[in-house]
Amino acid sequence: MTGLEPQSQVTRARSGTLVQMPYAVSTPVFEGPFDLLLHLILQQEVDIHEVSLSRIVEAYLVELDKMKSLDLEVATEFLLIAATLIDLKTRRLLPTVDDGDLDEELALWEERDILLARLLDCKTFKDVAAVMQHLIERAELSQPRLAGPDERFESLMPDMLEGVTPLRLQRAFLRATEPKAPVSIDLFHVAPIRASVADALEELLLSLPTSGPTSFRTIVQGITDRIEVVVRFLALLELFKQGRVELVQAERFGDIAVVWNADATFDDMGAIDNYDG
Amino acid sequence: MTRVTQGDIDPEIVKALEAILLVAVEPVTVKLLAQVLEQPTATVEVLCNRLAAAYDEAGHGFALVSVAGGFRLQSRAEVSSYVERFILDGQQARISAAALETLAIIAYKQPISRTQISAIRGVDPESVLRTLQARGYITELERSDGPGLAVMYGTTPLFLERLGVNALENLPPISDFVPDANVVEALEAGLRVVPDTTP
Amino acid sequence: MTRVTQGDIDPEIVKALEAILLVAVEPVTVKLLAQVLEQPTATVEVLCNRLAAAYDEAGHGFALVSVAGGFRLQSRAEVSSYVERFILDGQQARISAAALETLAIIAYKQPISRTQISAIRGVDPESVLRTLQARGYITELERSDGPGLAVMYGTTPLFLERLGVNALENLPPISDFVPDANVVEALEAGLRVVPDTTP
Repeated sequence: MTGLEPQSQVTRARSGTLVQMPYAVSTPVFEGPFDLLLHLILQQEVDIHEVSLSRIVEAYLVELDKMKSLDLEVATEFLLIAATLIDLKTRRLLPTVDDGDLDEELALWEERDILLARLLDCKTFKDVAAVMQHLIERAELSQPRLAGPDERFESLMPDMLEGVTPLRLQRAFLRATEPKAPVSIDLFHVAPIRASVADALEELLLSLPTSGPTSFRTIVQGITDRIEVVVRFLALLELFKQGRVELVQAERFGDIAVVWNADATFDDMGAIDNYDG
Repeated sequence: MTRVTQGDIDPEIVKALEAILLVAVEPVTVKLLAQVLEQPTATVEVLCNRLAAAYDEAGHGFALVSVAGGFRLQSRAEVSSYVERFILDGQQARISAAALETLAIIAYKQPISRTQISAIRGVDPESVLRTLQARGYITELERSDGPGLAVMYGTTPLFLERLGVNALENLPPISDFVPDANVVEALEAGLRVVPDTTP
Repeated sequence: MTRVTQGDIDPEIVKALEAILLVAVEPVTVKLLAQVLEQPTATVEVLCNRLAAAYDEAGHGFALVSVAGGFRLQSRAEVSSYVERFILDGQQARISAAALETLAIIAYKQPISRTQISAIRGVDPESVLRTLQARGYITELERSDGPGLAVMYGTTPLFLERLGVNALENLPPISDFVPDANVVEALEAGLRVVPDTTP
């Protein structure tokens, strides 16, 4: 890539949305995973008893799509929260299972408490922000006196331009008008993302029964969109929960072995078909 | 102005105070006023408050208010429709919800690092921080001592000015905003591990 | 304010007038005031003169004067020594990088509005404009007819004088600009398809 090509692209980008909305960097309805989860719970659109995880996922994907950019941080946070939710959900749906592993149980409780604390934090600052907005609106009704001293006092003004040469002024202008390299520039070539857990489930249900033992990395090989990876992970968790696959992760951050459970009955397949992604 | 200068204060001082406030382009601290007027700060503080009250009482179209740690003259809110018509160009670009929430976190938790903000919001605040810094609402404070020397952020006097608040202490206490019991309960119920067995 | 509003004039109009005069940075013509206040120019003229007399009589530190074809509030001459001291005590000697950039934009692109400057710099220039105007380096050019139209800024003869330049045409040209290496590099990095985070 030569030095000039990117510049022309940036210029085009600058003449578009970036310059017109310098402050509207990101104004989605939901600003991040906590925000969305908070909304879903408080609106009571989701009863955790029959939590439609896909609904949370799809809602989030829609927001991501609106943002027209995909933030690694956002996706990671989302994944962590989704995993915790699934864990909680599994635990709730299977109340009679003997909780053999106390450590695991405590870890889950801890996860859940952290999530709860973060949701409370999120709610607190959302409310503070609303009050601040109100304060700003009220303050804007009054305009300050900005005229400064009149020309009688001009001679008292120190010369701020001492040492400023015409060349320095020119450089300052060039600095001010040079195309800035926006952080999100690397996303302009990304096509709108279409990804759903339901599609991923369908794909896995077609491939896994015949593929033999495989691994998560193999499944997502060649996939570059992070969200495509996320939905496959969530689909695998769903299959795991339904007993369709065995998942084994030998170490933290290690690959996850995926083994199709051929013993599952056809009734379960029906349930998966109805998965309302 | 006699009502303002009751007692032993030279009317000339009140005149000078009014003249200074008129030429100032940002809130003037009582300390600077005291220095220029060669009066004790306590006296100046009293004078400013009396002057503000006198303007209110006389029904002037301007007011003297204490904001961002100083005193400034500003137009009165009740005639804002006329002032707005006069200075349409002065409209502030609206601040986004994301920026406002980040600003709230910084206001109450300063000094705070980008990572700490990110932990609270679940979103990397980088672009929002840049916007807030560009608008002069936040500033980089000294770097923390720890490893990595994280940049710490805090709010500026301009932030207080925009909010019409005199000092950070005058912001409503954060305890007022802790979600009340039924919200906590709703969240807790949503995340309950053990199935709800109560009827 | 009752003395000013004798007759059939709404006291609200006097309040609005005072508010507008307070926020105005340049002398305001009676014509513009009349338009904003939706009053006959003759009425506004009378009001301004009455207001000026009332300020004189009350012994305020500010005065309403007719200057350069308009009315403006200014500090009263008899307390000038205090105003001078205030200006000298509050001065800041060196120009900031942000102020210099804004000044450069105005110098090369004048007449230019605040919104246009903001679009170029990505930053609201309000406080910088305050400073530059207070120092006499920039000025509001004549507003086009009617209220609510954008104020356009331009540089002053003082600016040219301080820069040691005869005329704006003698500023170094900016047409043959080629971005320097680090800019190109930053842009190129931003457009790289594979992010640097890959191991």
